[in-house]
Amino acid sequence: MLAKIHVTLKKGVLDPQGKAVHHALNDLGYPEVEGVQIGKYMEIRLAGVTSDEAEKRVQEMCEKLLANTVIESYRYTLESTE
Amino acid sequence: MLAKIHVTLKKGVLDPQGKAVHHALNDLGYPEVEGVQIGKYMEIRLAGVTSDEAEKRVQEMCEKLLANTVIESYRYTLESTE
Amino acid sequence: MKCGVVVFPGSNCDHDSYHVLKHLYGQETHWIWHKDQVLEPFDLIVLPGGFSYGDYLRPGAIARFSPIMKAIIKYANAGGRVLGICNGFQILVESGLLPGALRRNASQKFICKYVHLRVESNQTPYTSRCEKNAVLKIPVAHADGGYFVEPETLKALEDQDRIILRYSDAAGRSDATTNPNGSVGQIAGVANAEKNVLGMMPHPERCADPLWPDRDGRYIFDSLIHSS
Amino acid sequence: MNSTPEPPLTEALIAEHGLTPAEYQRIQELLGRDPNLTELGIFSVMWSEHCSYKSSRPHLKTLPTEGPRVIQGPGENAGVVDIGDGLAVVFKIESHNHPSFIEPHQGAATGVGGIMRDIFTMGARPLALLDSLRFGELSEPHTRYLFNGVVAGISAYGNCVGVPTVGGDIYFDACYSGNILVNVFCLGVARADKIFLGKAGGVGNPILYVGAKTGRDGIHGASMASAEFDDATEEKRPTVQVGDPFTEKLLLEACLEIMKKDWVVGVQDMGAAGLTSASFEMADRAGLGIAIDLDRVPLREDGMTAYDIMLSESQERMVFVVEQGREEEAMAIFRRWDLDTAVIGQVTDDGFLRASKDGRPAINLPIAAVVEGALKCERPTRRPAYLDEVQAWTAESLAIPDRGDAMLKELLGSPNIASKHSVYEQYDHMVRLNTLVLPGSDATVIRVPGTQKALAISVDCNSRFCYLDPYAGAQAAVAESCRNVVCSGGEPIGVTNCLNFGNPENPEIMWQFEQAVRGLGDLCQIFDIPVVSGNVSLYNETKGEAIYPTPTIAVVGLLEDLTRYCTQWFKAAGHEIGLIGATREDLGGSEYLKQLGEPLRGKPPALNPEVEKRVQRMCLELIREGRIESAHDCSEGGLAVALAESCFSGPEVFGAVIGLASDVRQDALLFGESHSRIVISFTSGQREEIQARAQQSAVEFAVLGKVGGSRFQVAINHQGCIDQDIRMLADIWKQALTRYGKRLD
Ligand SMILES: Nc1ncnc2c1ncn2[C@@H]1O[C@H](COP(=O)(O)OP(=O)(O)O)[C@@H](O)[C@H]1O
Ligand SMILES: [Mg+2]
Repeated sequence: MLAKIHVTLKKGVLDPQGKAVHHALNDLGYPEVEGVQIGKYMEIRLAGVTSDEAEKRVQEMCEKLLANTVIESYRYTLESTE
Repeated sequence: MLAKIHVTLKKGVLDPQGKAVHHALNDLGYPEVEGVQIGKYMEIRLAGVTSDEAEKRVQEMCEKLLANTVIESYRYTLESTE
Repeated sequence: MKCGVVVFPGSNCDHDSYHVLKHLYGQETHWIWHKDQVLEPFDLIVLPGGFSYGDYLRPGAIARFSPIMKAIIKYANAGGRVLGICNGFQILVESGLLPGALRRNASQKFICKYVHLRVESNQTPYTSRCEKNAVLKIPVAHADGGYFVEPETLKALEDQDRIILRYSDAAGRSDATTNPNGSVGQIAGVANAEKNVLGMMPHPERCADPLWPDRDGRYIFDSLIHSS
Repeated sequence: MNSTPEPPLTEALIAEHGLTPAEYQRIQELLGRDPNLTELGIFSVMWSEHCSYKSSRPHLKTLPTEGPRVIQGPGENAGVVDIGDGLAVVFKIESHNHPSFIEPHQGAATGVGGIMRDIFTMGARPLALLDSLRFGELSEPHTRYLFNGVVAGISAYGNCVGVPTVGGDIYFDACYSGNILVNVFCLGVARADKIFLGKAGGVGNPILYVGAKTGRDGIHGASMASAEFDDATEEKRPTVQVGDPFTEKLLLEACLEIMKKDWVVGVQDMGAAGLTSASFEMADRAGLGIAIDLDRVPLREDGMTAYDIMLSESQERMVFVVEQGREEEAMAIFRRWDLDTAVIGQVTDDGFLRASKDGRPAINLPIAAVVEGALKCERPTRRPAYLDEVQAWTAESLAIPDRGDAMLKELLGSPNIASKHSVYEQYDHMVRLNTLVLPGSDATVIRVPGTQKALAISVDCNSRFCYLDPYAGAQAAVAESCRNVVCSGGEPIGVTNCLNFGNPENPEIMWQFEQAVRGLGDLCQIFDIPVVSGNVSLYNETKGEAIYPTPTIAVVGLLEDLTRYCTQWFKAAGHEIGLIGATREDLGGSEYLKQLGEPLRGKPPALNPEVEKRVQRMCLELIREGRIESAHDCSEGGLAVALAESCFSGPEVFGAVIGLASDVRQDALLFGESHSRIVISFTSGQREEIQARAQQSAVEFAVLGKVGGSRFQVAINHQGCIDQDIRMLADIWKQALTRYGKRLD
């Protein structure tokens, strides 16, 4: 099983990194860039769990460790790797 | 137009952060986790460019700035935001 | 020697390099503002440590596109001396003046402490005053100091005597246990093929003041000044 | 843009703003009308404990704040003390406790950012940061999460701005498990005649905004910091502010650049309660008014209301007042540093804060009424019931162990005593080339750039002592902090403090507070050191469980000659070891009792201020005359731990052979925490002179033994009681905290 997880900043939370990259792109000659948001992307390989279990446990991992839910939100998808 | 960009480590490049998260998850009671890879996820809003142009320019941004192609690879998709 | 210290937004060891060159070594030293486009002639340009552009995205990634960098790359390619310390090293690899990449420390943490370095080559203007295999005690202070290169490139670096400094212990032994950050081959400093560009993670400018108990950083600056 | 109609000011809404019915009535009286929602929000933050100091102010007034060196005492962004050569040091300590509990990384990071702005708003370049941290026991996983997060946050922010974090202290105790403490100290140096104040002077002068854009961060952060935690804390989470140290660095450089001009009239950072407190305080200090056009404030998000803009706690923002006609010049400097900037208003003469939004009036408040109108609160005090019982305990009931080896190892491996290198190595403590003595000695020593002077700085507070006797505990904190500074060669010249306590509405907590402030004030008076700045953090309490009273003290000391500093570690085999000061039977509140699993009780060690003064004076003179090689004060873990630390905390490890002669019970002699004691080492040639000095100073002094060998050996009255391999002891001490850290990785 492969979990693909996106962790992004919640709306309204300052994204200094996105801001810096936005400016850099504008300066580099990409005036069309109007906004940049930077988050994390994780792939987690899981073995020996059913997809229902995986569903529940990946959500738990996100809550507990992978996302800082005070300022970040997350979403994920599960894929079979058979 | 919205570009969704994934930047991940190339195969064969060690991912200490992924390894650290992998261990942490195992310790937290998730023995089913067999591997973790951590990358970046970026969303870039573009205005006033056609999708063909965007295609070309986003690729350029990735090559130049967003990914360090010595160690990272990237992929992206473009979505219309109308 | 006419020296220039580049100030990027977020540079914070710029003053330290400036102080050492100008006040401790009495060299003519100038600030170079990152937004400048033309470069006067210099004998040495220092890309200082710090967090240019907050180290956002990747350390050095944005600074590498500062207006002044075009001129510096040209200057380096024409044989001009460029010393990149810490963040400066990161900028050098991002700009392609040096091979490889600097990655997050294996510990995932920032690390600030004195380490030992073994001088692998003294055939550079930066280490000419060191014995080969001499051990220097110089501090590191970085979160992203894990040097990475592909095995083929590593081989080429070794063959061309371009690995200048390796992390070691006080006796000069260098192995995984003396590696503070996960660098391949414990590499702490590398040079370009012509040896006019050096990138190093440790901070020689932090231990060059005679007032300090440790002053091995002087070997680097002494070398530079005597080979100019 | 059409503004949404305001909700009616119901009782519930007023209560949600932390205002009592009496306070609301007071507002109505002061205004002669009902406030609108934005105005209510303004009163709410300005009258919160955090901004108004309503519980603490009457007590703080008793502190000694004056002295020949004092340029600026409490009341401004930070205190200012003259150090000669036309220079002054600017310093303050501040808490960021509640935000750090909710989000440790960002909470601690923005704490660092805030205190640095307090220093550079006064025109000083920040030279050093110190952090004083308190957590629950490391055996709790959540504590390890908070600990790692806080340290990472401080590291991320301070390192990026390029201000070295050179010291601090850390304790772990169950009393902090629901209320961690993150107190950050910052010190800067400025020209004594170029100190900037937070004053909006000169009617008609423009008000400039500079820094990051305003977002909806931390709205109501200041009132959150003044409310006890409860189960609803979770819901308060979105108020967390995120810091951007990169912008702070730009702001720092831009501010110092513009402050070289002679047309800057006043400057204030937007800290807690953001634009609200900045504008009210600046106008109040000048006795003038301010008019603001909120439509000009650079915003990060769409649809922000006057309420949002006034109460936002977005970080890395400042307000400048400059002379009329200089606004373009000022903004050009800010833009060169890529900062957002705008003229958002001007100074007026009517004593009102008026602001408009979308072209319509949004705020119209008399400044003095808001700043000084809060109901005085004379909180009742009552001596806590627990005191008699805990103080009645004596060590008589305690069995004395045969030997000290096992306990020494336990103490060296206890997180409160173990080496903190795994923490301070995450901080850049060397950047800018001023750190003469790196963290790891009693106090850090910082060179004053461009001079032959240096500063020694230490933060301290043993809150176990404060729980047992807040008066004595606060005195002990000042004495220990001064002692650390003295052991490093510094002469104390100023104090700042951060008073962390529980809920002041509880008379027993208020009693602790009052006692601690008295203790602090009395000792500073006797020592003749002014308190020049400080901060109060109340409501450190969860579900009725308050932290131990924790009056954290930071002392700044001056070294006229920077080469005359001293470190705590032994320098060479063969040097003699001595102890200045007397050891008594002081086991109450000790780390030793904690290791034995005893509850916290007993009387804390008694402090005799006159003896303490003589001990410190003697030590300082010996250092200045270059007569001693090392000096280390005895604190947690007592004499045995101090001796062991002197053996192995430096670059080299030495053994020692020690012989004690005393009739104090063995465990108290080894591990008791009597004050006013300093372990020194010296060459044999100095012995007689040191003995003579002790006699002249009326201070006890004993030669204890010699540095050397590979073992740590202690005999009491010729009876061996500790004999261990010194490298093994060093290892325990060096690895203990790292091991805990790893458990989370
Ligand atoms: N939170 C911290 N941050 C940085 N340095 C710290 C911290 N805690 C302790 N240190 C450093 O570790 C050393 C020992 O600290 P501590 O045990 O508190 O000393 P003392 O008991 O003499 O006050 C000091 O140099 C101190 O500055
Ligand atoms: Mg001490």
